[in-house]
Amino acid sequence: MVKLAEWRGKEIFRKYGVPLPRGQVVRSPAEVAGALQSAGIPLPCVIKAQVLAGGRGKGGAVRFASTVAEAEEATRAILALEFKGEKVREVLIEEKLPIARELYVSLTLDRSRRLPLAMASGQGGVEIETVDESAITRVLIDPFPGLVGYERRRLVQAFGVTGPVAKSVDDLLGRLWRIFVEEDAELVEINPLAVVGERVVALDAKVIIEDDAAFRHPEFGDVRDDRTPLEEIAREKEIAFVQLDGNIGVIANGAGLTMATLDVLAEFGGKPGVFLDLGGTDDPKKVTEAFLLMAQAKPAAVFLNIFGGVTRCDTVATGLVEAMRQVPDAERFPLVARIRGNNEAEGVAILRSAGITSLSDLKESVQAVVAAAGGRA
Amino acid sequence: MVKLAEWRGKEIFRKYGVPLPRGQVVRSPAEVAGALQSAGIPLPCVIKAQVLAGGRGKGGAVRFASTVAEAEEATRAILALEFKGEKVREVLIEEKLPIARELYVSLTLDRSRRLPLAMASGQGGVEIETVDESAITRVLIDPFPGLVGYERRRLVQAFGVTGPVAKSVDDLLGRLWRIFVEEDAELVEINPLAVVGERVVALDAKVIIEDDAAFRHPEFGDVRDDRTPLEEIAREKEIAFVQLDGNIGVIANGAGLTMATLDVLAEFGGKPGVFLDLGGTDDPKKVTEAFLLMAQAKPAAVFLNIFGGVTRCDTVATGLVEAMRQVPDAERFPLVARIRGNNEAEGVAILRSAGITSLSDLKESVQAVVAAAGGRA
Amino acid sequence: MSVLIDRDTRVLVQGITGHQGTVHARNMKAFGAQVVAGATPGKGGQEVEGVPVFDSVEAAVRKTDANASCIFVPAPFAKDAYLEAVDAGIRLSVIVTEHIPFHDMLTMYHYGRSKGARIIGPNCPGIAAPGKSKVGIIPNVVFRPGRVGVVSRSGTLTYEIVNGIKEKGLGQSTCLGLGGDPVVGTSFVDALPLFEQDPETDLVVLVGEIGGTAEEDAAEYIGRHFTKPVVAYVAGRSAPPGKRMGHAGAIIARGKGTADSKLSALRAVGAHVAKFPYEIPDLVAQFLPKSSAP
Amino acid sequence: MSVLIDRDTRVLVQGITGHQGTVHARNMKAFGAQVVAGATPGKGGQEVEGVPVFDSVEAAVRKTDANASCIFVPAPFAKDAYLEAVDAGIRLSVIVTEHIPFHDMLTMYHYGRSKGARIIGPNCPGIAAPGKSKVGIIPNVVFRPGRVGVVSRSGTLTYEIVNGIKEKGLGQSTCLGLGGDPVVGTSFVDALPLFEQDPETDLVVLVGEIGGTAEEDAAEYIGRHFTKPVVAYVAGRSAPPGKRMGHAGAIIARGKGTADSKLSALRAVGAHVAKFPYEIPDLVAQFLPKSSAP
Repeated sequence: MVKLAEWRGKEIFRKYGVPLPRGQVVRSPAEVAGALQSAGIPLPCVIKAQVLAGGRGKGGAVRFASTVAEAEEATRAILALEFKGEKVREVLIEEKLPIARELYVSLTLDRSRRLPLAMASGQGGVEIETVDESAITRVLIDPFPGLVGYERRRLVQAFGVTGPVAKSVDDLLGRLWRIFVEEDAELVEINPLAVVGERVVALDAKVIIEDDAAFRHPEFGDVRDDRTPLEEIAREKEIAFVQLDGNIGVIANGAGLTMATLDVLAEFGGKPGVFLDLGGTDDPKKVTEAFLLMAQAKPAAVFLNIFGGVTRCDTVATGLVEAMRQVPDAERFPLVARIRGNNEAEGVAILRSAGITSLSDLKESVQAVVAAAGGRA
Repeated sequence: MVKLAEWRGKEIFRKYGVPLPRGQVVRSPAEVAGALQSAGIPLPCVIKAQVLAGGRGKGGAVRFASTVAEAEEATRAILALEFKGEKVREVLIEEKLPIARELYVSLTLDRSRRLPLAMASGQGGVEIETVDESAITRVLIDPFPGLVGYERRRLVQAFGVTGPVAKSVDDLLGRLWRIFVEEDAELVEINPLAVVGERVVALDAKVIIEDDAAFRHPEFGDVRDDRTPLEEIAREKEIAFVQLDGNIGVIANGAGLTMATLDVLAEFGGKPGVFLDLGGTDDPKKVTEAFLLMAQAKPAAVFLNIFGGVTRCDTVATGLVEAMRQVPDAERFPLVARIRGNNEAEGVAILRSAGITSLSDLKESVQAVVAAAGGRA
Repeated sequence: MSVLIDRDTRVLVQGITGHQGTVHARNMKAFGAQVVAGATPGKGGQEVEGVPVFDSVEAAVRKTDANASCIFVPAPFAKDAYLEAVDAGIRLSVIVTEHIPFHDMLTMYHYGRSKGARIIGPNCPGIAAPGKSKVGIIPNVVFRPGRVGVVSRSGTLTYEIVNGIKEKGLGQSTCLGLGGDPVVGTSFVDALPLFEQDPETDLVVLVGEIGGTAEEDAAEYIGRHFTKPVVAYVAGRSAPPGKRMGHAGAIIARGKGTADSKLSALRAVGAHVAKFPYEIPDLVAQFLPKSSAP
Repeated sequence: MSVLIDRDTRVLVQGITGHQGTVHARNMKAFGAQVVAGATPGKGGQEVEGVPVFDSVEAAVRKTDANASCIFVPAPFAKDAYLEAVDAGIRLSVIVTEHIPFHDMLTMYHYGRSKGARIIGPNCPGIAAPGKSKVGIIPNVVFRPGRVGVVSRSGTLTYEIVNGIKEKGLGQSTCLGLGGDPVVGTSFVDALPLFEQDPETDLVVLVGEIGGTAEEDAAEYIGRHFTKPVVAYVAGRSAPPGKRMGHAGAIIARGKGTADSKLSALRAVGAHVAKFPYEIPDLVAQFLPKSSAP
């Protein structure tokens, strides 16, 4: 997922003509006065931390200011925040608009129906998960011909607006649809969408670009998202790598097998700390690379669970042994392996000759790694 | 049809990133030197009359110039031309490129299949109608999902190009497809499409925007097209009006009936001068307006053929009598009417009381109007 | 059985609150059609000509079981109206509206087709089956029940021809006006099989015009598959190339679409070609199988 | 009859000249599949693993009557490869390629469906019917002909499970790997009716994972229509919300897609739920109807 911060989402909105409050991003209090002037932002204004986590309003990450000095002070305070573990690097300053009503609208994917899904609710400004189902209108959209007029009318009706406001919503929906398709979004959400006079304005912007479509959108290449530094490195190396709360690293091949391994581990009292899916790789270099990455996460112990179907057990074993040779002392971890399938005997022999524990029963192996991690904790 | 002159077609091409020679439009020789400089057009250059008719090369409407003075002289000469009845108002000056090959490509509609049709040929630079069928590749395109990669490959293969030139063609095709769809074109044609070094460049541009989609493209509202001044007025009044070579004006209701009336007229020795289809109108004012327009075409005689189905004969008759009252003496013409169907008796009575000949047999009426026109010729 | 519609057809009028929609809803009812609903966004709850109006096609279909629609919605909104009808389950739509961009029509046609829906039109007079039903705007007075099928690209010219058949003492099974646009939902080759299969049709009058190759395609179909006599007429013999003659589709473009090409193709497969429209009733009388009821 | 493929299936490998394409063309042949053609633009005329390569799918189909394709083309070009296959008349495609943008997949799915074509995948191991044919990459060695159907969203986990069934002395009818993406061409509810109708399948192993509602949808279908015993497993019980667990589709989003929800839905309709993957072979042995051949 390429989750865009509000200001970047709004840059896209601007490109597609979605109505926005006047605003500008700043990265230090010194930029505030200039930003207010150059973007023509009247006072009072709103100052918002540009973080990916929700709940900014209640969390003190959104402030209001009536003077330039107040705006500078609010910016300074927000830039000093660490909001839900995320450092605030940018602040968005925007005009404070007279809001008549707050609405909700989003476009996302309905996986079961394999269709884009539009959701609209007259109850905006709160998390949509907390809104009663009866207050949400859902419209499934056929990719061909796209979001058509009568479907937009149904969404407009969900808001209970008429006249020029209805026209403004109808126009907005067409623009959101284009964003969803042309920017390869998996989510385009405006919450709240504010009724201001005779039109609607996007007060917030939540846009997630699909990871797999990132190759079509090099302009988002620098988006850091909410990945950890190691996850970021893994992403560049195209390794499926997720950091979790526990202390045991799990390496397996295939997403399903890796998840299943985590489940077994958890069941026997282990605490998974890293999910690392080797995928279908057969390349010892790739295996080595994955292990070195795992070492950097400093797990208390690592469990390797390989089923050699397409993959060959011996090449995985070779890569593993090479990796263990390269791992710095400080990052060493106890390792339990279970490799089965293709060239299993050769693989097991390679591991054993390098002094690596190799068991064939999953339950036994898991118990061994839990013990190893506990012994070190 | 909104037929765009080459330079306007190329403005669209530029907007969509289709590679073009450097060039600029001028409307007087005095602008030439400035245009060469501001558009960075090197010498020698090409000077082309901006007219809608084809065959400019052979017709002296395209010239070459090696100096600024020659370019000015060529511009002066071309602006003085009347090319196939069309006054030259604009001249396009372009760089002269080193052309390796000339290709042909177009997008249009296949009416029978109800699908967009791409045509490509390695034999560009001549009228496509003169190219042997075996040298033309045709690809029908499904509007959903649009012109896809393997179809573009088939078109590229038609040109027999490879490597970077093939890539350049592939890229171009995607852009032409977007133009065809987004600009509501009924024709997008490049002839010749020139191979210049490792890329292709559109030397000419023929773009026709569909009339019925003009409401989505106000930017082409000022395009005069190749309509006569009266046809232009008719278009504004939304009357189907076509000027022909003969001297008898035909007014009927419905395109099919009007055409059929023309056919009968021609068969009995008449020469149709105006095709005027009243359409389904019931409004005497509209009828009056149509007749006044007809009068301006100064026909030798006019034949009115109405079948009142949805339309009422009496309202048409009323409109006609009012029109005849308003027509200036200088524009008066002998009139033969045949009105049948809905309220026929009332209509005929109105006409007769105004002294207008009204017959019910088509053949007889046609013979009467041919005689009337001949008597005056 | 007539072609496409019959006594059970339940007609929804899209755009019923406009002038044209209202007038023709009334005419359809007068012809005997079951006009069960109208639809105009924002006008739900009204009644027009005794017909209930709904805000959406979905509501109209849900409440009235409408199974065919007649569209009078202005061109810029016609695409949307049609897609709404298809999504609501309507599988037959007559689109009277003129000037729909053909790019819109491509979307409408292919989307509808993927759902098994059929369009008659656009820019067409629609369908009339005398004594049974009518979806469209063909004048009621020209008809008389009988055994002659009529399929045409024209409007008024068709009315006159149908009227001529009536004046000859004959009648029509179904009259189908396909519309004058370059892209139509149902062309001659789509319509002819319906007449071939219709036991109430003994002869078909085909009225073509210049532009495109619909008549040539029809001729090919007739030569291969059509067993009933065909009387054909093509308007536009005297039309010059490159000019649109009233209909968006009536244009000879780049040498294609001439009347001569169409007429010779039709003659070659045994169609009885009328030189003038007023000859059609005589040809019909001459070639209508003698077993046909009057 | 196995599910979707049989001895007569004529396989085209799209992207056969790449490493993966070549390796798996060989493996499919070794499994007994009729691999009749390969396609790679610009590589027509070559041979790979004794299989003729064509420049276009159209040429491959014309020359070899291929009727199924296996796609190894890289993600940015996979959409095009699939559309080419559909337009050439292929009605079954296994898409192995990972990382296809779901917007592309929406186009592929709906376009294919409008032409009556089916996708297995993307990001999937494909289909194997031991003793008959294979389209995809599931390792040959894990199989043994038998009467257990397997349908799964996973790859390697499925191989291990299938292998476990073999080690238990049982065999498989058809194994169907649906793929780990959020949008798949064939989901559990699409696949289950095929197993229900397959006379060679006596029990189905369903292997799900977190993300989406495919397992819940499957449970609803099973409760209403499925008559054979089901052994089910769902991976990802311990996965945290909001994280993609290796598969693009394996994510708990906004409270939806948890393993608990899936497991309880499956349990409620009588599926025999395995807590760990290694329990599956035992459950299969326990619930496989006794009449089943070994």
